[in-house]
Amino acid sequence: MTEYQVIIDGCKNLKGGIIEAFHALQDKYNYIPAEALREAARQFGVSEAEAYGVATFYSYLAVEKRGRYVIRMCESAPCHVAGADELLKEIETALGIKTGETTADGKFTLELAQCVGQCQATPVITINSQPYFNVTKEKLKEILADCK
Amino acid sequence: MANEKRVLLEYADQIDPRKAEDYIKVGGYKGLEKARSMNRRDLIEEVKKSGLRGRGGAGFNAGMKWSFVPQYADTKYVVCNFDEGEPGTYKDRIICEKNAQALLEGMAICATAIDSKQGYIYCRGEYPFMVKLLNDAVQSAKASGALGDFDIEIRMGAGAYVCGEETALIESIEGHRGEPRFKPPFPGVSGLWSQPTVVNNVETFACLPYILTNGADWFAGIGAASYPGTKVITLTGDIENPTYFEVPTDYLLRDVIYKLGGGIKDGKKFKAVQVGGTSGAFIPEQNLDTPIDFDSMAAIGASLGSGAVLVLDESRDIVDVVTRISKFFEHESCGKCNPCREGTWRCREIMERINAGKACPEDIEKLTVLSRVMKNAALCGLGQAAPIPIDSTLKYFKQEYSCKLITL
Amino acid sequence: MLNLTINGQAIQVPRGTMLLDACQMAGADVPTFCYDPQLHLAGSCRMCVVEVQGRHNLQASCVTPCVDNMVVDTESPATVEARKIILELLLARHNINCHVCEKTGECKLQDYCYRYGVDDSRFAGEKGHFTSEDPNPFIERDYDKCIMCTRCVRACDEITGAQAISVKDRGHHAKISTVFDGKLADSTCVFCGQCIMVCPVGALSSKVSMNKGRAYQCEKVLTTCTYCGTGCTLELNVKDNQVVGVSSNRDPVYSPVNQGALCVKGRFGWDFIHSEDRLTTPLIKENGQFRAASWEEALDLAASKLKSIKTEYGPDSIALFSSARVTNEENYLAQKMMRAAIGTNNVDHCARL
Amino acid sequence: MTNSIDELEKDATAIFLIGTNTTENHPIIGYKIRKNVRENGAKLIVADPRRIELAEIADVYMQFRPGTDVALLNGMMNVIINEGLLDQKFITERTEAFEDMKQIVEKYTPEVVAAITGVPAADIRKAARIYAEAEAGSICYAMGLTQHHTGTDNVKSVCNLAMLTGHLGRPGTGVNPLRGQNNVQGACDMGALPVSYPAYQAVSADANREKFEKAWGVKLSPHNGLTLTAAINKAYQGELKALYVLGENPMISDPDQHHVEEALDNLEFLIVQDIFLSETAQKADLILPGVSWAEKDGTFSNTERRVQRVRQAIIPPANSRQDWQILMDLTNRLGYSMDYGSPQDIFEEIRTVAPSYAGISYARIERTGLHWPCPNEEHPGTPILHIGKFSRGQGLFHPVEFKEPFELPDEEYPLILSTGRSLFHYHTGTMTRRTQALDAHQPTNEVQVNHHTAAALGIQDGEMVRLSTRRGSIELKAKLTDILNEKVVFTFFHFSEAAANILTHAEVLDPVAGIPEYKVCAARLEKIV
Repeated sequence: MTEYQVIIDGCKNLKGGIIEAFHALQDKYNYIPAEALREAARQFGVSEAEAYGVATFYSYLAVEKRGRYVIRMCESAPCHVAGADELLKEIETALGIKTGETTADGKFTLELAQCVGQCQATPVITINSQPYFNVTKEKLKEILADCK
Repeated sequence: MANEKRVLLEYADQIDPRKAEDYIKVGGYKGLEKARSMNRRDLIEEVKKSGLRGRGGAGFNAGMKWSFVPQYADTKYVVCNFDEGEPGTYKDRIICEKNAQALLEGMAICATAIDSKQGYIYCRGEYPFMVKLLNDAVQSAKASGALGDFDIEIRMGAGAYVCGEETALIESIEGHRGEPRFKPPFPGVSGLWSQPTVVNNVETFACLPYILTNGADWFAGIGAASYPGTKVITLTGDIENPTYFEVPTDYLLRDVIYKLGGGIKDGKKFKAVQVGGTSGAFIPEQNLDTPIDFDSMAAIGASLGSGAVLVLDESRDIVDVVTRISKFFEHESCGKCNPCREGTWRCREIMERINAGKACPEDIEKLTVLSRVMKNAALCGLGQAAPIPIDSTLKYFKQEYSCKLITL
Repeated sequence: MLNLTINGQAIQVPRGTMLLDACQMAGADVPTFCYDPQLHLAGSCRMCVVEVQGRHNLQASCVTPCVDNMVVDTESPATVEARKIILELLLARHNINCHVCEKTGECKLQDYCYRYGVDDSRFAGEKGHFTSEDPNPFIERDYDKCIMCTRCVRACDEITGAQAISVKDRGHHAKISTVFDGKLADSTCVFCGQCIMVCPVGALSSKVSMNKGRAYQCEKVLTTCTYCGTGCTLELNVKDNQVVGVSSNRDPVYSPVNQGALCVKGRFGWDFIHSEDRLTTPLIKENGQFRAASWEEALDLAASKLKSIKTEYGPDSIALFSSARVTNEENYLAQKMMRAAIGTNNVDHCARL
Repeated sequence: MTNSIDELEKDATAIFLIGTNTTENHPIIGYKIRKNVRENGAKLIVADPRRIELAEIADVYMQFRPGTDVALLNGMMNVIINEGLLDQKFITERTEAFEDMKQIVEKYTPEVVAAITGVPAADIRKAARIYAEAEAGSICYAMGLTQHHTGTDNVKSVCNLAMLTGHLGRPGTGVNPLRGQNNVQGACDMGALPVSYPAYQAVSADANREKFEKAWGVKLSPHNGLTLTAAINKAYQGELKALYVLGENPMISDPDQHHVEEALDNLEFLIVQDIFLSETAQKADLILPGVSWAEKDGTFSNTERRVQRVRQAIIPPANSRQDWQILMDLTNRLGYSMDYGSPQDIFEEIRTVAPSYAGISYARIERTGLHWPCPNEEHPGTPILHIGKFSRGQGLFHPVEFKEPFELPDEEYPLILSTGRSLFHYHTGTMTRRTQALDAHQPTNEVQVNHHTAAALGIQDGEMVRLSTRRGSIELKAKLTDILNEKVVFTFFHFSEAAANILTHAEVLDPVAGIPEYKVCAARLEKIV
């Protein structure tokens, strides 16, 4: 079995668990590779078209290759009033990419997120689902520097 | 904190939410024990009598919801909605972080009432660490024997606000696109895998152990009579204490902001408060002396909803905030029904136009009619609620819109 | 039985009846996009909303079960407003090129805009640009005309079972798509065209019929498919004595075998009729070359040859291969000719091949 | 079919497909079966050397060696008898000769059959149980079952299986041949057969002959005629002098093309009535241009015996003539008088001589076709045959022993070649090859070959290869696949430029039906260097 087959196999006993399989694949690859998506469709008995429909429905799932670090900037109202727009510009400048893009070295992908439920300490960004609180321009530099 | 009434969060940070034994030490799983000693009808009656209403958007009586589940079905499911996606809301996370076992006990009480053997917790994808915590908690509860033969599986969402809608959530657990189903049939009759299913959120379930332990009358006596109990609220925005509190439901909104919240940040003046998350109405100063309970809020055209409280100070541009909110709904519309899919898109376009100073008075009319049709005709609560922030600000803060319009 | 009042008219319906059906029984023409009697309900287009007394919101009648004593208005001001706004919203994203659209005349979007007097959209703004070049020879896909009713997705799944398409993305980015939004030919599509059959607008149409004639210009002739033995009913669309397309008759009374469903050959395999290769006159071979002949000459030749061979070698020296492709009547005549006129039972056809 | 198509969607709780690639060759029936499986949970058993589309959703898929149908079916019956899954009541009340069959089947244990067919014994058991235990079990088959020198045996075995389990005469049951061409059922019904008059009235029975002599006012031959394949052989031998081919294309459809060509060349006179200059028409001495189905009125009888209307939609081109008129005009010239004003007139006569059609009229099938037998105007038609009793009275078990296919692979020709149809083409391609969209989608023939077999031969996907048998060779594209096992290759017979029937043999036909063994011949595949 290939690596992704093993990953999918690990979720096979979860009834309807294709989304769990997608999560597991993303934990490994940061996105869902095409062949893995097809395999997951087979394993869960749904059509490939449907599996693709599912994968593209959820904003946390990606069917295109992303960077090793997926940075998501929360843009919901509480973060918005805490200066999310300005912070987003900072991140774009720091990485030299626009939202939705991946850095040339394949290290960072920048995305927007809706509320991540950490509104006690806005603005919030997440990197590979790990939240960072009260992010300021200064903090941002440290955070990015920590991404090896 | 003064004025709080902590029920769900009484032992916050004193017990390990993962550990059933910690919870048992402070009286946990007594409610379940009692529930199991009762016959099902009495149990449901007891929950009805407590007056517990869903701590989500609809505020439906929990016991009543359970009573719709047909007895004859072989398989029934208990599903916990832990997809709190309303921006500014994190109270279910707090309840789990502080008292996860109460959630499990609550689910088990529901399972006892409807005779279910399988539960699911649908945890939002933004909380992968909560999935770990809950898995540990379930394992511990199973090991302690407290849950008996009731199993709980944790499923993770993947970034779709609409999955907070119970039928979309069910679709998602089934591995589908999280598109809401039309109702009827309601999940109580045909839910997960077409079996009768009770869906409640974390906070609702977490109330149950205390209702059973202390009695329905005790619970019914807390807070507002028509919506008894406590409510965990989360404060965000221009507020001195941006944190969470548990308060009785007859607590005044003004007190939430000025007593618990410590007032407006940096000594500025109040402008508006949005309660219940992003789909909630904006409330002006004149309505602040309203208790936060479901019906009182409804009476001023607002909703308690998730209990999120977003405070805006005098310097805030309401139109800008609402424009941002309209972008949220455009992003989160599932796209299934026409009014919501197209409506949220056009709402955002018009709001952006207004916010950019490029709109004319007719655009306000367009927003008004669009809002009305979305509310009237959208398939699910998302599309129906999406225009509320626009509607409410057009009502109370029209001036802010008007001054951005091009007038000839 | 349940008692309802629909547009002031009292009506009784059996328990379990959906409101849309009740409205139709009461003579109310309720518009629909996503509803299809052969497919699972979606309840998503919201065109069929009606006002039900005592209910908070408008009710999508296709998915609302009738309840005793319902009082319903199918054209109340709120209902009409909702429908008009939905139409305006759909127009706002639609590629409005009705003048060249295949579906003009049988497009529900056109029909309802006409009915409700929606001539323009107040919500015109950004449009999607979905048009995907799909090089298959059968199905034209123009998703800039799609109204997302998902009937094609359901027909592909529920009627054909090919499951080639689904919805990708969400919100107004949502689009009908194959896996990875690729070409139909690279998917599980079998080109049955059931998606065209159910599409209420111009998003899906037949490439084979393109620019050959619009629905209202065509006479539809009900007949039975010429291909396999299933015996599907289809309608030949005829314009100026040319077959220009095939459509489905979905009424099980007329289409008892297939209820309108067809396969790729039935739906798209008709233009051989007008092939330049058609034989148009009798041909007689002389010195290894065919030459045109009159019917008189041809039939006389056939008769004289057969008669002389019969005389010389006996009737059993002649055989006929009749055909599994011609009609019963023709088969009957063919075998009767051999048996009664030639005097042999040497009649067979390719049943075994 | 003993039963109707709709029952496969609605009533059957288990469906056994053998030798039918239903979604490709009878798509609408295939779709209905798939819907029944997916939505109602009907069980599905697929037996086919190719892992066809429906095999993907089957409860059991049996990839058996081509030509071992009888062994496989006997094996299933062996399980059913040994495990007591038979329908004793049905056998006692409605059949005879059960003991004879039981005795033969006894030695076909799943293990013995596994060795013959290559299907694991467990799968044979599972399939047998599913079918036998079903509330309503339906068997469907097509040419995959019949195109063997043991075709008749294969069909008898299928009937044995259905009778053994009592899966006959009820909704959702039956023995259901899926007929390949639009009116193959009708052609048979109408007596386009060498052994019977319309409605299967045997020519060899005096009473029948007398009936038709009276009806037609002429003396008739008492001898059975030649089957199509026999006629070709007779022509080859010079005994058949004239042949009239009406809308058929034996050059492409008949086995061993070179043999057919020589046979046709041998004829003194060949008449072809067609709409195209087919490969056969090119051989003709006289071509009579008929009309297409869009240009004629009449009726077709589909595979479920439903008689339906065909309607003229357009006026035919130039100097072509209605096929029925050509036949009538010629018959009159032959000295036998015919006088019909329309196809409906002919149908009215059919009703008088074919009892199963007696109750059917154009008026009655104006909207919905009727299933024959329909003996009178009040009769609602018969979607399900054999309710209560068989037409012959008691159902007769025909014990059948397995016989190997005629031509087995050897060192020189190590592969088994099967031929069949594509979804996108029809029969000899005269129509579909002239349909732009269909031909654009699939313009060339291909040979389907297992990946491993191809790899061993150094063949890449899409590469041109040479496929040969003892009769000849064709060159075509290789299509690598995993739906076939390593020993079997498959090709289509629609393409005259790479005609499969150059390869097939006509040496041994089914002794009863005269059907050729298209599904098995020994073949060799080579890379073209």
